[in-house]
Amino acid sequence: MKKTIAHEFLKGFWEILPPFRLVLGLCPVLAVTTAVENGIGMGLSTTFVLFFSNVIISSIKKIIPKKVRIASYIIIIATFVVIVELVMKAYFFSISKQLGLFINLIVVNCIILGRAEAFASKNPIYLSAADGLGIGLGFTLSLILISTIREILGKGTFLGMQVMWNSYEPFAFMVSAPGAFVCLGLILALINLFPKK
Amino acid sequence: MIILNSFLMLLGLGLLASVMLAIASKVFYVWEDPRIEQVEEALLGANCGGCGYAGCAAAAEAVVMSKAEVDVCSAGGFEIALQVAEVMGQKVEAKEPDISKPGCYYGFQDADLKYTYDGVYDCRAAMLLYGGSKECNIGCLGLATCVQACPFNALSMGENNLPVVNIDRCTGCGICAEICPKGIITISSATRRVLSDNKVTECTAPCQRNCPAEIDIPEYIRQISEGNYLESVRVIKEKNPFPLICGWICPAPCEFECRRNLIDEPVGINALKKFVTEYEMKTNQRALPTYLPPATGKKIAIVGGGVEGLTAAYYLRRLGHIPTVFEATDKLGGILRYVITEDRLPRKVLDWEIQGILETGIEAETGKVMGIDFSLGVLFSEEFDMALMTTGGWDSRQILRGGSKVEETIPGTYLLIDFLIAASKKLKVSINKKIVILGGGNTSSKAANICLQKGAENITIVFPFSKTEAELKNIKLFDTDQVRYIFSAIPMELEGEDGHLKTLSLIHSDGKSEKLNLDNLIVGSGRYPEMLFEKGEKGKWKTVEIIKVLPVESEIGIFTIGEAGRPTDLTGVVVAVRIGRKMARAIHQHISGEEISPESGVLMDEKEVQNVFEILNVDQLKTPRGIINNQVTLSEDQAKYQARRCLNCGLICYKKTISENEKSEIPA
Amino acid sequence: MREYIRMVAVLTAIAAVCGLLLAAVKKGTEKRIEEQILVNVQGPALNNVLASSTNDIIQDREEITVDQEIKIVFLGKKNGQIWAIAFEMTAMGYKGKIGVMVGFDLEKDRLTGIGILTHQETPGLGARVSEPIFTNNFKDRVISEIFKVKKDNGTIDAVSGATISSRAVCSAVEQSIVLYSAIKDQVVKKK
Amino acid sequence: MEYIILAINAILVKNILLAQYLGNCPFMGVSKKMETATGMGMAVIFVITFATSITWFVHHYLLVLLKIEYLQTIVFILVIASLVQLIEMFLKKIVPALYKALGIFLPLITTNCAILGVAVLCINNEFNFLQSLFYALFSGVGFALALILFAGIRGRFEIAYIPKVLQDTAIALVTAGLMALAFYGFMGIDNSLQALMIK
Repeated sequence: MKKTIAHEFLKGFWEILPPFRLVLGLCPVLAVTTAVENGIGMGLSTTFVLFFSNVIISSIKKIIPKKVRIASYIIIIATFVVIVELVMKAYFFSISKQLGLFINLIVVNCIILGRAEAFASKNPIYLSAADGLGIGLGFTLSLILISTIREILGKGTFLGMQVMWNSYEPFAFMVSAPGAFVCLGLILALINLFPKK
Repeated sequence: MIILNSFLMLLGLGLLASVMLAIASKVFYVWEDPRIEQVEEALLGANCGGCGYAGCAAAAEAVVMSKAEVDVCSAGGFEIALQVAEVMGQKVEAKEPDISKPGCYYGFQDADLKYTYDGVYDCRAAMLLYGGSKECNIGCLGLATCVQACPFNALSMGENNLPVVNIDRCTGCGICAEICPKGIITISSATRRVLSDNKVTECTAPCQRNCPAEIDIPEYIRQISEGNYLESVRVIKEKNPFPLICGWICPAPCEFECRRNLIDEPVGINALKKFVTEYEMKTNQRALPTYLPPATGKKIAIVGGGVEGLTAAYYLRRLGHIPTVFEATDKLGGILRYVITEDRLPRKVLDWEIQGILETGIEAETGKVMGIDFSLGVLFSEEFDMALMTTGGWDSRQILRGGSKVEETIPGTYLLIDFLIAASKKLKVSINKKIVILGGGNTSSKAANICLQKGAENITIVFPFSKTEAELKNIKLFDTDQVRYIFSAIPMELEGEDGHLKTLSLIHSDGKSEKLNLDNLIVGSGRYPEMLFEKGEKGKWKTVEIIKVLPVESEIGIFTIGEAGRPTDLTGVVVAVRIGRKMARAIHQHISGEEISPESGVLMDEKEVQNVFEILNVDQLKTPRGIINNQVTLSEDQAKYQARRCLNCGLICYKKTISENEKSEIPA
Repeated sequence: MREYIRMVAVLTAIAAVCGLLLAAVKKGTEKRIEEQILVNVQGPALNNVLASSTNDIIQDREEITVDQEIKIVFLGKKNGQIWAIAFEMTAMGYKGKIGVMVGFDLEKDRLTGIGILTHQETPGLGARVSEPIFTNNFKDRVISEIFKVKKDNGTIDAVSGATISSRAVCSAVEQSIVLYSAIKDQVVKKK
Repeated sequence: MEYIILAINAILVKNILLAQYLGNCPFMGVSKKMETATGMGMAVIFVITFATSITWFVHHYLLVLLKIEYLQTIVFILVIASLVQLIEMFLKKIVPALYKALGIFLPLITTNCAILGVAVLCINNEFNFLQSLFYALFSGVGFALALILFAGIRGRFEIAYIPKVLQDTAIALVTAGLMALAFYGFMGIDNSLQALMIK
């Protein structure tokens, strides 16, 4: 099959939509989706790192010796994570505080290293960029989906605004750790109802 | 400042990490055989674990390390083995295919149930509830766990709620056998069946349980009813190479236990065997095994050309070894030839059967008496790897060729009875200095006396019982320095060199062992048990202990008669067949470097027939059995009628409905 | 050997380039991050304790050296006149440091109030020291009072079930009163 | 006493898998079989303790002194990655038996966020060296405990009837949720221990 930019970009939205199709990068999905705002922040940060690390790795893939491949990828990814961390702190302080540790942990999000190893190290720059962007945005969408459900049910709000009726008793389970697992599991089941293609 | 620090920090760290890794990859370098990766690529990659290794990578490593054969991947079969062999630069020969064989014949619609199961649809779950819904504790639960587990889609559920194997797809990987909570799926091939005994997890019919040779009786009857006569003979020959002879003279203990006894009269099981093997003889087409394994190149001498020796030779050949039979008389056949009369067993039947056995590739040397014409030392110098003695004893020798000579079948060893008779007849018996007498009660004292007179200096008498027991038995004990007694000890091993006996190892009841040097051994029994010798270095040889199926105290040691809890007495040819096959297995195990041991879960007591005391829903036939005796051969119609009468029993289940056309009258 | 040198060289080069890049980004965002922290962490508490000020409290901060340590002091102004100051003081709570912002009225020598900045106390127990019901204890108190919980013969109502956390806050306040006395003159001079 | 509370906290109350959302990829990935779960659990205990003690020193004696704490993430992950690779090579050469048992899990551990997470948490919580060491150890134990328990539960899926859409990861996540709920109960221990300390 011929690889096209459109295909590489779009596959991240359904075919291998993380974290549902690719069961990777679960930690941030579970941890930060208590509010939509955090979900968007996390998703876009990950997209940023994924995009740039894919581009850089794809462009220098030829000069990296095989043995220090993973170490090099990690340094490159970590660099972009630190940049995100600094920029978040400077311009989106409250979100950065909410996400806390999980900004640092983008560096060990298996999706990013996985794409670097599985895709960027083998494909030309333009495809890697499309792949990174597609998967990153797919990830962001998933995060928004989960966080919307969790925020509305768990807090009765959406992006901080009250959306449920006033007497709605927030279903606090949804914003707790067990709720995160159950919610993700049920959404996954829902997505499984529809075949991949 | 901060720029410099950051720069230096990461520079330093990058440098440190890479230098460290570079050094470490040098220091901790482990050479890996590149073939491991290649072999792994050749393997299926299903990581099924059917080979017994933890996944394909481990199996590949084992192959490269020469710990496993190139055909390690049972699931991949011959083609994968070829690819692996190519990587390893080895040749591979075709292997007999293993096929999964579910061991239950009655689905739950036909079986007696304890309760109706309506839980989780998985055998393993059903198993948790009182071992499943069937009365029969080894019945298939029919919930298709094996079907789901099969990685090759070779299993499906049949109409009668039993798994059905697609033979073309089955690779014999053994996953179904492992996952079945009842453990009733076996991996089966003709060779495996030759080597196996009836097991507690097998659905065995009462007749099969009572057959000393453990023939799969329901299967051969089924083949007859379908008209596959040669296939039927093949089934029988997996356990008995003398089916026609048995058809003539077997006492047929199977028929005593036939469940038809509870309705009318037993099925003519033996008559059917006679019919089908006579068909083989009349049409002169041998039912040869469908597969012969590659030759192992191991030569085995079998001393004694009777039923037992010939049976052992047949199965050794069947397992790929090279047996040679030595017979003292001019013709093979032993008791069958010299004791049983022509009208009970026509000689042409005997010759036909023996001929068939020899045709599989067995050499026979007749007219050679062990201990006179040749000895163990000679055999082992002629590059035999092992020797099996199936000579019987004094009685058979008396019958076959008179007792005018004293034979040292084993160098320096006499049977007590031979020794005493020889002494009374003043025949020549040579005795050296150091003598050991095994058992024999008061007659051993007699023998010791004779030895002393003949100039023996040092006599040891070994009894398996204690001194108090000896006193209770009124055994008169010597009181001289020349005679020493050892009580409560059992002989475990004989060693010799060339034509001489050297040592006898004993085991005491407290578990300690002792080695006696000796020149002569006098055995206090009338017959030799089956004994197995193997070649050592520089002309040395020793016995190999045969592990008994029932290891009770009195049945360990080398001089214990009977391999499997039944002595090789003269009760029936079928018993000798049984022992012969088991001896072949013991030799095969020993040659393959395995421990000689029975399989686990072997059915111990054949008589313990299932508690089925009445047969329901089966009508009596008007003339059930007809006239059956050893002289009569059934016609084809009569045979099919008899075969139809078989209830196809399992452990508990049996055919409960007989269709109308099966209720026919006995054909003329 | 060449392979190893290449390995080391590439990895080191990548690391060094990344180091430079990060240092540059850090340089560029440093100032803003510092301010963001002040606005977001100290800001709310400051606005509370120096409530009636009219100036930008975070911009009007001074570094004052006491016993060779630099202390950031926030100045509250009314009509251009400094009327109160506030600074952060920490004390060990149950699980970690509790950061307390303490405000002082320069004219009356009274506490204007306190606000809890950072803490890691147990939610529902120790964490309740940051609620107004506890912090209001300190509002408009004369600094010569003894700030101790009632268990220790003081006047402060401890949060029930969180005596350690309450004590920590009290001790932070006591410490800051000492510091206040020491730096008051410096601050007054400066204006 | 302090360490007992730390242990209870790290293993039960704030279990890194079930309450802190760390290390969930291997939690889903290797919990299908008991043996792999045990292997991974042991490997994590080993690496997490080792890595945390090293990163603690790196932080306090390099980053703080050079005032470049902001590089924490990149420095830590580099240290952890090299450490894991070093351990892997070391085991392969020196203790092949251990390598056989744990080796295949080591490459996975680099991207196990529990390792980096705990290393960073120890710095953020301003633990001293001993506290860090024990916290890391207990967190590893908590990880192994949850993973092995979960593998035990997951083993039962094989014979349970699970609707097609829920099969595999979906039901595993829901089950993990129920397990997390059970671990929530330990919150009470923490509170009562705290009350005990105050008295």
